[in-house]
Amino acid sequence: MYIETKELSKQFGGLRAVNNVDFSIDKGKINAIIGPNGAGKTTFFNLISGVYKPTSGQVMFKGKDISTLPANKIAELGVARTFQTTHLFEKSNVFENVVVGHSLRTQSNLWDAIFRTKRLKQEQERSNQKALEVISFVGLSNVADVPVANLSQEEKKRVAFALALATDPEIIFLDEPTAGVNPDETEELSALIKKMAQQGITICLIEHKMKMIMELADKIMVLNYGEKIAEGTPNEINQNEEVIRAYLGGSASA
Amino acid sequence: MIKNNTQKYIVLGLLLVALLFPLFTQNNYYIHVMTLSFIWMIAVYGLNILAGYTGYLSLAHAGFFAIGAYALGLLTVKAEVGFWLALFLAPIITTIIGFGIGLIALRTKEHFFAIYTLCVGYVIYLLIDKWDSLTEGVRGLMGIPLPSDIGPISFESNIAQYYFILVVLLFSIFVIYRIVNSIVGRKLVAIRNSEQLALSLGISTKKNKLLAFVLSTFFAGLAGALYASFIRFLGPDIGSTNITFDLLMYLIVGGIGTLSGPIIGTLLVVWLSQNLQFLQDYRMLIFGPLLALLIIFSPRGIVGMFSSMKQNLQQKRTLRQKEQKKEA
Amino acid sequence: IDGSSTTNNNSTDSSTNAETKEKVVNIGYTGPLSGSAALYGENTLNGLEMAAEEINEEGFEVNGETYKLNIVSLDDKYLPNESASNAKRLVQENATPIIYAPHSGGIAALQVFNEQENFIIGAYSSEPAITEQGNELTVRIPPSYHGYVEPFTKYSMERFGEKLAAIPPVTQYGQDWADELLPYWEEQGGEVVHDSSVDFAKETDFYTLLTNALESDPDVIFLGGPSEPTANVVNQARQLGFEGGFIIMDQAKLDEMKRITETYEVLEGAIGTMPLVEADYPGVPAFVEKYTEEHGIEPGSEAGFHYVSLYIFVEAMKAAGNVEDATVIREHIQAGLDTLPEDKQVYVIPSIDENGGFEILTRVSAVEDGEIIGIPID
Amino acid sequence: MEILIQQLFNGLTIGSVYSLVALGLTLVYGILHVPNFAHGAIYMIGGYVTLTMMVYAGLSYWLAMIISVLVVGTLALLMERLIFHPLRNSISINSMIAAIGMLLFLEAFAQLFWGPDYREMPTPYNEVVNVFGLTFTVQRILIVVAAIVVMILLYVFLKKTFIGRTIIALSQNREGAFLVGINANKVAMLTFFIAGALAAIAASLTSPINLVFPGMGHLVILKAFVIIIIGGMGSIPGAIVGGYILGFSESIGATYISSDYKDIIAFVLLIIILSIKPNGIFAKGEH
Amino acid sequence: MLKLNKVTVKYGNYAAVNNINIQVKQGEIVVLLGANGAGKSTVFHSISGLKKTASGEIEFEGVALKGKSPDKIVQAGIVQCAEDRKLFPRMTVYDNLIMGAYIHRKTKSRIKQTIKEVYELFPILYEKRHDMAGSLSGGQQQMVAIGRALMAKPKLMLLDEPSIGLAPLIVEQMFDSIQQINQEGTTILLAEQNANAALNIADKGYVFENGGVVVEGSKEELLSNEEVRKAYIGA
Ligand SMILES: Nc1ncnc2c1ncn2[C@@H]1O[C@H](COP(=O)(O)OP(=O)(O)OP(=O)(O)O)[C@@H](O)[C@H]1O
Ligand SMILES: Nc1ncnc2c1ncn2[C@@H]1O[C@H](COP(=O)(O)OP(=O)(O)OP(=O)(O)O)[C@@H](O)[C@H]1O
Ligand SMILES: CC(C)C[C@H](N)C(=O)O
Ligand SMILES: [Mg+2]
Ligand SMILES: [Mg+2]
Repeated sequence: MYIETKELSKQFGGLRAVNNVDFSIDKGKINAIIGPNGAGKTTFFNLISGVYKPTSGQVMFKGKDISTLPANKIAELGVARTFQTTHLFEKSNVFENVVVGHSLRTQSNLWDAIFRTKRLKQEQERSNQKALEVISFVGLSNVADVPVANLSQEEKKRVAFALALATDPEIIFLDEPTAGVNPDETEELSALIKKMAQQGITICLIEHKMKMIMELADKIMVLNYGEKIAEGTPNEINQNEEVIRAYLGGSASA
Repeated sequence: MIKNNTQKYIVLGLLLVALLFPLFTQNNYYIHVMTLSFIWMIAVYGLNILAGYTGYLSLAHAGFFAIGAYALGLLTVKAEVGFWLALFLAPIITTIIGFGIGLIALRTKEHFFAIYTLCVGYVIYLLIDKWDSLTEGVRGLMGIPLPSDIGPISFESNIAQYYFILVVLLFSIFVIYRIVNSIVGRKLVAIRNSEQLALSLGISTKKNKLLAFVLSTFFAGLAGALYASFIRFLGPDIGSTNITFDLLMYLIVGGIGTLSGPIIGTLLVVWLSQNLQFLQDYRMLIFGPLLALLIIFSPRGIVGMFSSMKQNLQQKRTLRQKEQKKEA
Repeated sequence: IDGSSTTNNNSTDSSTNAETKEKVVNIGYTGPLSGSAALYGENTLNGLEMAAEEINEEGFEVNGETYKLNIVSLDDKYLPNESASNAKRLVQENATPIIYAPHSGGIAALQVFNEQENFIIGAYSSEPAITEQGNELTVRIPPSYHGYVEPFTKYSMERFGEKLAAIPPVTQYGQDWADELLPYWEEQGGEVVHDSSVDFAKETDFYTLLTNALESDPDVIFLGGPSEPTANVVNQARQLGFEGGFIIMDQAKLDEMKRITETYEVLEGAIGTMPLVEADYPGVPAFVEKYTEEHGIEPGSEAGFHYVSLYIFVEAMKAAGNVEDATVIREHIQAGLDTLPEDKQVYVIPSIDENGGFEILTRVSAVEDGEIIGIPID
Repeated sequence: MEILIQQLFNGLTIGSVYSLVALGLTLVYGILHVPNFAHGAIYMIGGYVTLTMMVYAGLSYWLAMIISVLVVGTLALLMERLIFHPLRNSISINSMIAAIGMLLFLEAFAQLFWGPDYREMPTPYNEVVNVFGLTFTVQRILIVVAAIVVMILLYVFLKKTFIGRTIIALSQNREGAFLVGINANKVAMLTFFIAGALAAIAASLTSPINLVFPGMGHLVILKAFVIIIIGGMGSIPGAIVGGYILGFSESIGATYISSDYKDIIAFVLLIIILSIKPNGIFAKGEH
Repeated sequence: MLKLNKVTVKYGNYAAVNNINIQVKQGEIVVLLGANGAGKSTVFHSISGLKKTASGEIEFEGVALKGKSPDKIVQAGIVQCAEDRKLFPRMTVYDNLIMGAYIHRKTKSRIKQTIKEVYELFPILYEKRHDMAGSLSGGQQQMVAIGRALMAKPKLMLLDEPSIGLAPLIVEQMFDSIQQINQEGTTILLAEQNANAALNIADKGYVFENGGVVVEGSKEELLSNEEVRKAYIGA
């Protein structure tokens, strides 16, 4: 098992936002999580990426319990994520944003900084290379020095991908990566996600765009009121009565 | 990337002027005020690392300044440690105390952090004030020695002190310049921009915030120690919140989070307030509104004013690029 | 750079007043003119300015030349580093041979360089360390408080009893006073039943403090600080039912306190320094009248001391035949004290001690039956 | 026992004043997002205006207080318009520096206009009352009662009226407030007016047992900061509860711990609270 | 009812909206389509007064909106549900909704009725009415934003991508209720990426590109336009 949650739960006051969820993510695949609004999808991501500590249950990564690790340590292990509301360093430009993404793979400390050691220079060079590389990977080379605040929604989504990629992740969690993006560009972003998967990066994403999920996902989990109500291939999910009732409604195939 | 170069030239230009300044004036008073300004600048740079680059506003800065000052004062006066050793130890002592405080203080965020440190600063001030068996309390600590001679170099004269402190300032700016323009500096800025995002990118916000905090206390302590050796008398007031506000004012007026802001802001405000002395009772009546106006009309500080001109240019480029993209 | 040579160079330019061909001696002042100590600062400066005005009516003659005084005052917000900057400026730009500084921090900061730059510090502070440093050019103006402890103790103990509650202000002055008074009180067979302090810069209400102090049922309360809040404490003590006496540290003045308490009845049994207005020094009546006319309020000792000290410095300049060289002026202070006209003696100061402190005859007074009466000192 | 009751009453008196000042501060905090350091100076001006109205215009205590409320409220409102409004889009530390500028200005103004000396404010309620071994003046009862009445009125206003809620809404999202049809600018001015009025009331109530002088604002303002943090920034009940917590802990602390370190209590209390609960005791979750 | 005449809006020097004309008639549903960054939100902001126009006129019911502050525009009957929601995070869901009815604060009974309608549309909001808006999930917050705009009972409602982050089932319901609100007399200007659903309920549409209108026409015209189908409907 690559990433696995065991009876994972999170309580907010009187509300069980995530309730006893067992789920496993397959390496190298595209996994998806769907479910009604407030089902607990984002909370589930937050538990895995270390933003929240579980109330009970565990998160295992490659057989190791990471439930209590802080977010930055989890990122260091190779687990990257994006946020539901696009979250970037608004005042910096694209390059400056992305170059920070690689800093977790650097060792330079204060000493290196003050004395401009060889290590620092090398690492800085490497970070810059990495940044340029992922910027070109997500297709933003031509706006590399534009402040993020001036970008469109879709470009910002791409920056968010680039930021996550710059951390050299093994797995990326994407929270509604195409929300507010038009169909045309949604397809381009889907292609980008596929491209990431082809590079060997495991993907786990939340989306409400069923058409895209059906095309992309190898495996889908459905949450409702914090509980897992279904799990399976797109086809299985598409036909699941409970899922249709709780989530998809009549437009399931749209 | 390009931005830093202009900043660098501003800094270098100003420092050149500072280097030559004594050659053009024999006025002891000018030299004195300039020397004192240099000391404030060092402290302001410390504040800038934390408030400007990391986004945490510490209102205990004068407290750490005072710790550095009293460390030097007490070491030389009461423990009779040699000046240079004391000057070396004072910032280190400040840093150690800063580390301890930072460890707890940094659990809080934003305004909570500001007020938390306000209280810490106040407690430091009260401790200096009340612990008179150690600090001499309100009576003040007298008889702090000048820097002792190094070989043929003596620090008796104003000019010698001026250059001595200028050199320390140069050293501080150099160190800060290097830190800010390195991976470490980038991490700090990332924390300022969004702590949550920084964390999700694997940046240990805890560690880096603490680093920034400790660095800021180091420079506060260093400045404090220099202050002690320059004024050679210490009273508890040096740790009061008013001093923190002064330092903050220098920083904001100059331009927070910029490399040349601390120099420009300090010079401007210090000389402004000196030159308003002739107004006597009306001084603060004028100075207060002037300060407010300065902030209103130049909300990003003097340095910010210049860089917004440049941003206009940048924006034009963005426009061009967008058009190019659409054509492609 | 040699500090004194600069001073001399400049003094020739700035001390000549081109229009009237009169010469001007600048007297420096650095003190708190804004912020929380502004009242104190203004009082001290008022005394100086009044003396200067009077002196300037005629001018004064040194070596056959007539001089006038010009007070150059700068605000230091009570901060030593500002005092130092101000003093540098005063010496540099105004060539002041004397700089007044009314707080120990500022004085200490000036002592770092006053000998080198050759100016006298007109030190208004009761802090003994100021004169113990061996600074040659420091003149301490106010008296030491040693003289009060004995008569205050004797009077209060005899009239009210042996239980003392001490609530001096947290200032150094207050603490020094307490350090002197409390052991003496106990030596005389008294008992200190409560010992704490009050911080006028931070306290919002004194009920809490007084409730605790009165819990131990004292006969006498020792307190002090600026007159008005001190009076407020007295008021509240009476409200809470205290009927004993008060020992009032010399910083507060009974007459000023009466402005707050409205009657002397509330202050019954209070012993303190003789209010300047009530004192029988020869210069007092004229000074009080004139000051009251100008400022609409009776003068306190700060104004009085500054007033008289400026006259003394002028006398010293005359005796020295020099208005520039601080060292020479300092050497002639005793001569100045000796020639000070009687009608200017707002305080009688016979001598200056070897450390540079004025030696003053202290006067004590108490409130009895709603009136101020002088208490003789043995 | 008796002393405990007396001290509780003393704590209640001080706590009432703290709460009133902290309330104004916490309201304005919502708009500036930094503590308004000029609030202490506004409080001080409140004291002076009441005093001037009584002593020079010969008005009665209550009439003087009403005028003070209007004058100081307007002063605060003007400050919003002229200083803080132009700064609403820049970083919040700027407002803090501007506030410090205003503080310097107002103190210098008071010193120049009214002189640096301590003034006494007469009160018609000076009788001393003794009940159940408790001693106080009528003025002190007045402080407590008036403070509580004002606080209840304010609470009802903020929570139960639309205008009141707009103040809260504005503090959380200025553009959002515009989008539901609130004139954010007017509400900001109103908020400053109320804050100024509260400060004027607090100053007018306490001055008779204290004194009026240019630095009087310092006494309460730092503690008011502590209170709004303890009570949760921008929280109305928090400011009230915090004010009383501090009032009581000071009077009780002075009695049973040490009166010399009484001023430190507030600060140490806060340091302890924040060390344990970094977001204040009244912190609420949100993302 | 609403007329935009040669409107240009700039961020600094960059014209995000350039010289556009739009007309919305009483009772219509009008859709704005366009790629990301085409300028739709900018148009909304300029109508609701949050962003000043650089040139051109905006007219509502024959009155020019120029220089009016956003609150005046709301009082005139235009309410915007913004893309980034602009909720009051530390107020409860209930209070957020109530604030939406700020301009009707004098008629308490009507407010009660409207809030009931909102709860019917989004039952989850009723469950969450005592929770802080900031603690809700992304989709739930979107519901509060729509609900808050509904509370104002506007003459003209500006909906900026209301379906963002909503589950498919809810999206369906939401479009139904937009239609229903429209039938009750509210004119609607809607920006959507979900072009198919949006056009289905619309009378008319405008397609934006690079800050300008490139295609405009009735629902039928747009649905049959090859380019539009390809780019926005993805069929
Ligand atoms: N910090 C919090 N405090 C209290 N309740 C919370 C908090 N975070 C989330 N919740 C609640 O937990 C539930 C799950 O929220 P979550 O954000 O995980 O939903 P989601 O599945 O991502 O929904 P959406 O599709 O709308 O984004 C919601 O009912 C929400 O109100
Ligand atoms: N605050 C801003 N400062 C500078 N440029 C901005 C700002 N807001 C938007 N822009 C730019 O203006 C253009 C139009 O943006 P707008 O948000 O109106 O587009 P949109 O059509 O609503 O896109 P989306 O579908 O992504 O919401 C974009 O290029 C964007 O980058
Ligand atoms: C009473 C005064 C002589 C004391 C003076 N305030 C000082 O600073 O010491
Ligand atoms: Mg979510
Ligand atoms: Mg948009």
